[in-house]
Amino acid sequence: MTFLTSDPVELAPLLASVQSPARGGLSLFLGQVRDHHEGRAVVRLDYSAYGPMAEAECARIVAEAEQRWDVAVALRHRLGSLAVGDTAVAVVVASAHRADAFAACRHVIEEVKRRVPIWKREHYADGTLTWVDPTATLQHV
Amino acid sequence: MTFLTSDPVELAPLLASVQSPARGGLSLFLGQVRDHHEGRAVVRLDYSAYGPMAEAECARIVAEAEQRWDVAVALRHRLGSLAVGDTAVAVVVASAHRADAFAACRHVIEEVKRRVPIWKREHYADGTLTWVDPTATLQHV
Amino acid sequence: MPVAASTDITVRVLLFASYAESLGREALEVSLSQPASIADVVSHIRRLPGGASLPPKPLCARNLAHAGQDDRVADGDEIAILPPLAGG
Amino acid sequence: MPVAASTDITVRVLLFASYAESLGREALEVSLSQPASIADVVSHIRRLPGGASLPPKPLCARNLAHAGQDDRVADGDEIAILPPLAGG
Repeated sequence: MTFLTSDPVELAPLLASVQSPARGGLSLFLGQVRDHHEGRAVVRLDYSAYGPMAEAECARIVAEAEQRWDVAVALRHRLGSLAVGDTAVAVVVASAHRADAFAACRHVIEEVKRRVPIWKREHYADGTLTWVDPTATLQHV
Repeated sequence: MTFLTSDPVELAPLLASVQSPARGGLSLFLGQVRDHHEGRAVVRLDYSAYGPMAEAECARIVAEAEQRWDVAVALRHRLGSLAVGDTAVAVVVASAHRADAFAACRHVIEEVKRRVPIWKREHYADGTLTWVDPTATLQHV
Repeated sequence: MPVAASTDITVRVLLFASYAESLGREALEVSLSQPASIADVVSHIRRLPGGASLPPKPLCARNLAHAGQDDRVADGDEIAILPPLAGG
Repeated sequence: MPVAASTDITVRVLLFASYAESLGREALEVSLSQPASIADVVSHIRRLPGGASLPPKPLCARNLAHAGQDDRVADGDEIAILPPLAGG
């Protein structure tokens, strides 16, 4: 499975990959590009990654979640140039138990943010740009 | 807004109704018809409701969530005859803060199950059928 | 001590799902002496043919909102007796 | 007490995002005396032109997995120095 993509993130194939007649509860998380960051107007984002490690880390995160909970997990992160409103990351978790689905979905997105080597450069309305450092601010999506 | 529908639940319009450039985190829950219930093979479900109260109760649940958290909530529950794998309920929550999105989404689905007057009759592979009573079993999705 | 006047009131009672099947109907008018509570409506329904299969204290609603057994009912109210909910 | 032989090892160092911009490159080979740790690789990189802007203990990876500053590095390892992660 490939976790990184330069194409728009589509939900349908992710849902299809985890759905089953035995798993009736699905929890999804979507992270989309916001128009503001720390008070500055964002017009575009560039996501880049340490590709081989990012793939490996995503695989480890998914495997850990599927071992810890009775769930099936799909994960996709987009790279490249994204506009405001575009989906940057999608987590889709299916389970027979909705508590497991919610817990695993939340865990996966937290671990993706904490562990997967992906970076983003924000382009602002005033023409400037900055590498985003989430550790330098209290503001998180 | 209408929370009950006899048509298939489509995610796109629900997402569109809560998305905004300021709300970058979306938490979704989908409840789909499972093929088994208490060890019996399910082939079809009929959902019925006390329509006016169900609409009112859904509206109250959404309003409470939007008051308690900084979120926008969309909710849709399907009625009528559903096949295994069909989506019976969808909750879509958008927020600037993913913790709020997850908390509100979880709260809304729990309250829907607890408060909204909807009933389901399960049709089994052996031709029998039963009104489902979640209070009579420990098994929940 | 004032005593409430014992004039009759009429409420519309709605039955759903398994309860409607037990009673063989989905709606009926019920007349009660004032003052009357949700519990009084339920007692009346449970004495009808097929009503004994309803629990003594079922989930109930008054005018589209959940109501407790002790809640008063008024003339013209819509009282719903709700089998265990199974949405979601 | 045995003493480790001080033979040189060579690791490939990858730089990303703001660190790659600071150093003006995305990859380089670094030779070190054994035994060597992630911290030794970082020290080497921070002494290069532009390297002083890196923090003393940046997030690092060894062969596609997160590594601590004290983790040993071996000949042929791929060591990545990772700016603050911003995925999701």
